[in-house]
Amino acid sequence: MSDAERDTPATPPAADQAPAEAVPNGLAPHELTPPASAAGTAARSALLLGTFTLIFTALMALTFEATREPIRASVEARRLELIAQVLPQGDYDNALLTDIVQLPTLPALGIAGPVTLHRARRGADPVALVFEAQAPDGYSGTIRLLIALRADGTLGGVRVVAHKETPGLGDYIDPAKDRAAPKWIAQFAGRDTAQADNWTVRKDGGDFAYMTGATISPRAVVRAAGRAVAAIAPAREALFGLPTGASAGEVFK
Amino acid sequence: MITALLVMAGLALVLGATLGAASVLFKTQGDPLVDKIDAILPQTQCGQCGYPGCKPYATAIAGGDADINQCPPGGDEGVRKLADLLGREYKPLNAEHGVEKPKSVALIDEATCIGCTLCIQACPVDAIVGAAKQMHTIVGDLCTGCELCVPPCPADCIDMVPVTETVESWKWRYPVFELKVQPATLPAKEAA
Amino acid sequence: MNLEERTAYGDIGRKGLWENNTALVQLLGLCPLLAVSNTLVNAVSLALATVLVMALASGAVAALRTLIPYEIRIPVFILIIAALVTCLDLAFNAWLHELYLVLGIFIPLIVTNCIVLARVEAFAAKNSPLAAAWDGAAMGVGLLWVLALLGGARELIGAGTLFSGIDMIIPGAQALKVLGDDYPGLLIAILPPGAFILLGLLIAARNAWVARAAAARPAAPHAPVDTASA
Amino acid sequence: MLNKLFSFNGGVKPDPNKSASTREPIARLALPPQLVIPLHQHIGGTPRPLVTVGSTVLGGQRIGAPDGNVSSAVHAPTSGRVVAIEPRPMPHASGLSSPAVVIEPDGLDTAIERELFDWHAAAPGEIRDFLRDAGVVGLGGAVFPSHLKLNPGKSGHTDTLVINGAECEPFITCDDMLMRAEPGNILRGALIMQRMLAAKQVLVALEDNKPEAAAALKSAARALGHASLEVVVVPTRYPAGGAKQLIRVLTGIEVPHGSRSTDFGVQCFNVATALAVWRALEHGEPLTRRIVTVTGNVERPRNFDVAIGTPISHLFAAAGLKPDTDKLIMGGPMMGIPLPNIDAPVVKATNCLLASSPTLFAPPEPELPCIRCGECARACPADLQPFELYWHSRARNFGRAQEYKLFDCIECGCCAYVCPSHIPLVDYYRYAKSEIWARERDKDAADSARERFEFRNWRADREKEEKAAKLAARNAAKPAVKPADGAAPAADVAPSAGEDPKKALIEAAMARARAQKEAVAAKNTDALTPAQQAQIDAAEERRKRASELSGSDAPVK
Amino acid sequence: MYNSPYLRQNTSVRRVMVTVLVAMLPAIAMQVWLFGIGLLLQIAIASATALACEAAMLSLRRRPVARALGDGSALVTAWLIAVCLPPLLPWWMIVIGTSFAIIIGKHLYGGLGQNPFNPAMLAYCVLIISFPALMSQWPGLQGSDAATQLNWVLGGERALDAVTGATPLDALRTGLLGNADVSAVMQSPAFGHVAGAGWEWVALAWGAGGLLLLALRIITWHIPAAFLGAMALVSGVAWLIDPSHYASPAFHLLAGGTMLGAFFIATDPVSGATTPRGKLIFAAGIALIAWLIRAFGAYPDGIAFAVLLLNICVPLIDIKTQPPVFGHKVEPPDGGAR
Repeated sequence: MSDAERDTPATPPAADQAPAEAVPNGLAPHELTPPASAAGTAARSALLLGTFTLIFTALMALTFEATREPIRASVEARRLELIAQVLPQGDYDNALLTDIVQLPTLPALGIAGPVTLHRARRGADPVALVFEAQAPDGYSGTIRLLIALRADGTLGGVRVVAHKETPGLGDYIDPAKDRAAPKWIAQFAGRDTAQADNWTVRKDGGDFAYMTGATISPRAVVRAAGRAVAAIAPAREALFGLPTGASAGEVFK
Repeated sequence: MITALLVMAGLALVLGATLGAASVLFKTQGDPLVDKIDAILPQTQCGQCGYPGCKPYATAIAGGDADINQCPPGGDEGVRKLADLLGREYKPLNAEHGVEKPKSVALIDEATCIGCTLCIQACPVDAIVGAAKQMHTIVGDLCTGCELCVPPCPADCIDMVPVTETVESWKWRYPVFELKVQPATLPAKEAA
Repeated sequence: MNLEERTAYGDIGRKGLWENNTALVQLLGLCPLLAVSNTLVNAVSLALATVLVMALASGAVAALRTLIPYEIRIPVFILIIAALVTCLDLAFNAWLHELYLVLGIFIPLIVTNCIVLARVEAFAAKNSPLAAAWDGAAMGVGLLWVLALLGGARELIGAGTLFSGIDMIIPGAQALKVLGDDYPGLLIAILPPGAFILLGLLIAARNAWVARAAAARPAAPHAPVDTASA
Repeated sequence: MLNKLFSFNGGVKPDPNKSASTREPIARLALPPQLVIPLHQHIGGTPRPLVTVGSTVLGGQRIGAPDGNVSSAVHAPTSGRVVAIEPRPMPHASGLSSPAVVIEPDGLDTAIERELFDWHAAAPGEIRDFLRDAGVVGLGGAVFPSHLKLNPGKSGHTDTLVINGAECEPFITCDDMLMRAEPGNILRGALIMQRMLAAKQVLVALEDNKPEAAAALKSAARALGHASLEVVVVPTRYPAGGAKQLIRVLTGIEVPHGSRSTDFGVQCFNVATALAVWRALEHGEPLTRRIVTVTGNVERPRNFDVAIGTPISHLFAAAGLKPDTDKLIMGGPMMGIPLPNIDAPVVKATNCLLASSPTLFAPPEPELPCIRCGECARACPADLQPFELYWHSRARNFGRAQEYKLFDCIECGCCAYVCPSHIPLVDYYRYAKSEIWARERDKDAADSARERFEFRNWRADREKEEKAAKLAARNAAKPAVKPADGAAPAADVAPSAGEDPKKALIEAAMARARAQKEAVAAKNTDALTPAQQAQIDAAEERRKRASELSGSDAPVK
Repeated sequence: MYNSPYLRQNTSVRRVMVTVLVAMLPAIAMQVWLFGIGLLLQIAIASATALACEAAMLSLRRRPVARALGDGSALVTAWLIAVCLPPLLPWWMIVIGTSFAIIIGKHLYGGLGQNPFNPAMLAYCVLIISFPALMSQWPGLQGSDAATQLNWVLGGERALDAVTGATPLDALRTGLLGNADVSAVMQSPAFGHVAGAGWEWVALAWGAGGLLLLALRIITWHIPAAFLGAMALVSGVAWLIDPSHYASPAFHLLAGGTMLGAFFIATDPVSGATTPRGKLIFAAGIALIAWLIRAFGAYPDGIAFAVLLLNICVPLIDIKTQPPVFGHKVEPPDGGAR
């Protein structure tokens, strides 16, 4: 009870205010304007609040300007770092983040709406395609994946970007939560994608490992990755050929 | 950036004007707190708190002029109730104002009373009857035990007699609880 | 600074760190406290941000207190706090981006942390800028040590490590595997229920401590220093 | 005819233990050397003593007059001498004393001349007064003055009169034996009551574990041949004899706490009360004796016909108290009260005296925490949640206890009887109830003190105002004098007097007071101007008058 | 000094608790017969831990240790914890769960009679949240010999793949997520007749123990009836709407912890509702939430979470369902004091 009361800032913590209904001690006393008229007080309040607002909004605006560039750099660095987990940064030398193609809505990717596909090149040679896909059938909801497909048809790697799997049970698909060594997700790296459509876990007759008692999450990841790769792999040469920023709708017709 | 500044300043002007006007238009009046405090005080009207009666003391507490631990007849329980009501920290009774005593009533030794009426004037609750040159009697049921009648008596004929238990006022005791439990007085609670 | 002032400052510090501790006594601002205390690094980072905001906001309000009319004090306080938090949020985003992503919404939420506004309203509005800044810092540090304890305990029990995620602040630094690689981890400690259970235990421990201390010296009521008028 | 019985929730079935005291018929107990007759034996005002120490009394003589209508008279059971009127220990759980008339019987047992009363011809109000003066109160244990209950109320009639012979507590058999001994007179008393209440039917109810009493009553009822009179046998279940539970069983009506059953068209009396009414009205006999069961840990358990005021030790001597007795109880084992003093007298409420030994009633096992199993709620005949009452009573959270209807608890003891944690639940309710009553007394006292204090302040203000007004009037009467005074001290207030007439008056009064003082102080100074002297004289004159007027200012020496 | 009533019924908390333990025996026997003796070892570990923790906490709190230990409540908690865990857990998990239940779940709230949450369910939730993988490994019906089971519980060897199987609820959930429909999942031989081979018999044994408790008046009919009724109703409605995605009421009644929950868990008087109407609401609420968790939640069975959720609501339920007091049956139950 008393805690709830204390939570309201209007009645501040008990110990150090002497009278409960503290009249403004140090605050500008309104006795200065003895018979306060509503209009007068309103005008004075409005002006003062306006002044304070201007000062502090200016402070915020200046900070915003000052941090704009560093923030942009940070966001970019973060994105590259994430991609580096499926495609080492040394493998390519182009501006990966700007070398993009818009994929149309593909059922195989599991994402409603267009998807941005990044293209990595070393000099003029195509190196890999990097794109996102989603597994809709995780144990508790969809699992977002980042996939790198190399130009030679092998898989660069798969990384779980976001998931809601049961902590301690199915969440080993996320390398940050996986206590095993090597990480479970590492078994995607370097795989040949020719049979990607049929990828599945060992329990279902495939050759992907899983942990006892938690089959659903790895099965979902493996199947989703396989489906996505199988859809993109045949079109990879065409995708590399498209101009930057183009829509890849024609390729998948 | 200029837009942001203008929007914020505009908002501030409107809000400031509203708040300023509201502070004048919706000023609250009256203080029901005094009555709530007065209801907790024991109404002995003894003045031990330093105020001429319970109501003035209640007003002083509400106004922040008096502390909550100045009422010996209200005792420890009274201080706790006041602390609860006001959300203040409990503190033990201030010994300067006296100590908690068992409830007693004044009794006039009728043989010695000279009928001076001084005690009648001192009694804050009209619990003494009598007239000039007549023997006075204290109505026991009305006496609050404030002791204000004792000092003025020139004949020293008023005694304070502790109230004894009768069959009617007898109370059943708190049952002996077998497992050691001391409810209600955890120091941690007071510190909070 | 004379002796009297010094005791007053000491009193402010003691209140903030122990007697009126935000997290253990006043139970204010528990939402971020419970949400981000899953690792030591997260907990300390958010707490440091809060300390900074509290000290600056209290100091700023105290410095401006004679200019602020009573009836618009709350919007002005909020404005000051919000401006400070916004700047801090932008700074985190720019220079501690990983941590910014982890702490997420909880940095902006410092604005609505009741403890900040509570101290500004209860203390800073009535005291000198120095005292107010000290009070804000003390209250913040009170929150900091509890958060650090809570975060450390949750991380240790839940994962057997300390300082995981330190690389977000000091690149290349490693987490300590205190309980070794084989420790299975009591996952509940890291999950939300663990925050409630451990905070409850901390509060209980403090109450037990206070009760014992009070029992040890029964008749020594220290004269309370009225910090409000210090 | 009553063809349907209802039921109440809860209740328990403890071992009745009634056979021991029903083997022998009721015995009339010889008079003790001293009778202690408490003046206050019933609910209501304490009677005033009508006798003085040293006076002689006759059997049936009134020794205590009822104090107001909610009270009842007290009588001497036999002839003798009043040796003391003083506080004596009472048969009460507190063991405290209360005023009593102590009579030494002279052994002659001379009765006072009975005033015979033609109740057939009397108005109901007269009958009620007669019963009040005959000291007839409820003998089932509540000792509520019976004349108050024999009033049909505003409606002028009652549906059902219940005569309660469902003596449900274990061990107690006084009503059982009385019903076996005097069934006819009980029923005659019931018919008188029926007439007074204008009741449509009379139900004499008793439990099915008293077949002899039931048979006796039934045959007596047949003999009387009243169609509206019926003997009803109800199932044995404690507390079926509680008035509210019995009314519920017979009529299906639930009388809530704080309401009178008359408002629901039902009135309930104990069988012994019915007999007492008949004796009072038919023979002019006041209530000076009653049947008391003496049982438990005694050699010869039985029922005694005892003069009220007989020391309890006398009864136990007659029944042969066993040496391992550890405790004496007045009443039954479920609701009885402990008797701290064996010399306390039998009063009108004493239905049973129970000697307890550790083997008969084992001391309770240590109290364990409540596990909220709900057994108590299932056993509660008042449909309460006893564990909640306990919870709040134990925490001294009396407001919440009252919200859970603490005062609907009849303290029947069913909850404590079934509690697997052995919690003395009823003790907590008794504690909470008496605390709440004490607080209410304190609060009423505080409220009245506040009122009187405020009235006194108001009166003081008024007196002050009146005095000021009087003085002002006097000032106004001699306006010319003041300026003429010249150097008189009153002159220095004149400049400020203009702005506020009231203020001016008060200040003038104060100034005069000052003047008086100075005048007194200056009394022996020499070299006064004539004007000053005149002023002083005037002041002295006023002072004298004032002190004569008020009287209260009289200097005390 | 003590006052009336001087007569006392021959009853005690200990007697109540021992009766509950006895009523658990049929189901324990059934589980041991079906899954091996691992459970007995678990009961022993849980009992020892519970008694040790109880004794330690009592002496820390300066209460009479022997008397409170003798009431048997710690043993009931220990046994309930042991029977709802998979029977091959490593010993330290049982120790963690049991000590959490006794120390934090019971004594930190004030000991017997004061705990707002069911201690056994607290232990279960702590364990399933902390160790979801281990908590979902149930031994297969074929069982294994005693020495192997001992080794699993006491030793570190945990190559369980060969012998463990999912519970029927788990299997159903996995199957449904794999886009199979209910009847296809049920075709699997492990499913027995209704709710999993063996599981049905365990559930029926719990039901038998529950009937014993009812017969001995340790519990009232309200909670089991409302629990099972609500479970049947809600699962039945869903099943009628879409039998390919929702299992039948018979399955839900006999699978997982339904019977155990209805007769032994939800009927815990300390943490449950106490008024008759309150008991109905309380138990129906548990059943509803448990079914929701089974059908849509992240864990295969939801009895434990549902019980804890409804435990929180008990004070509210009790206050709002106060039965009318004698003579006050026409008024609202909280219509003013006196």
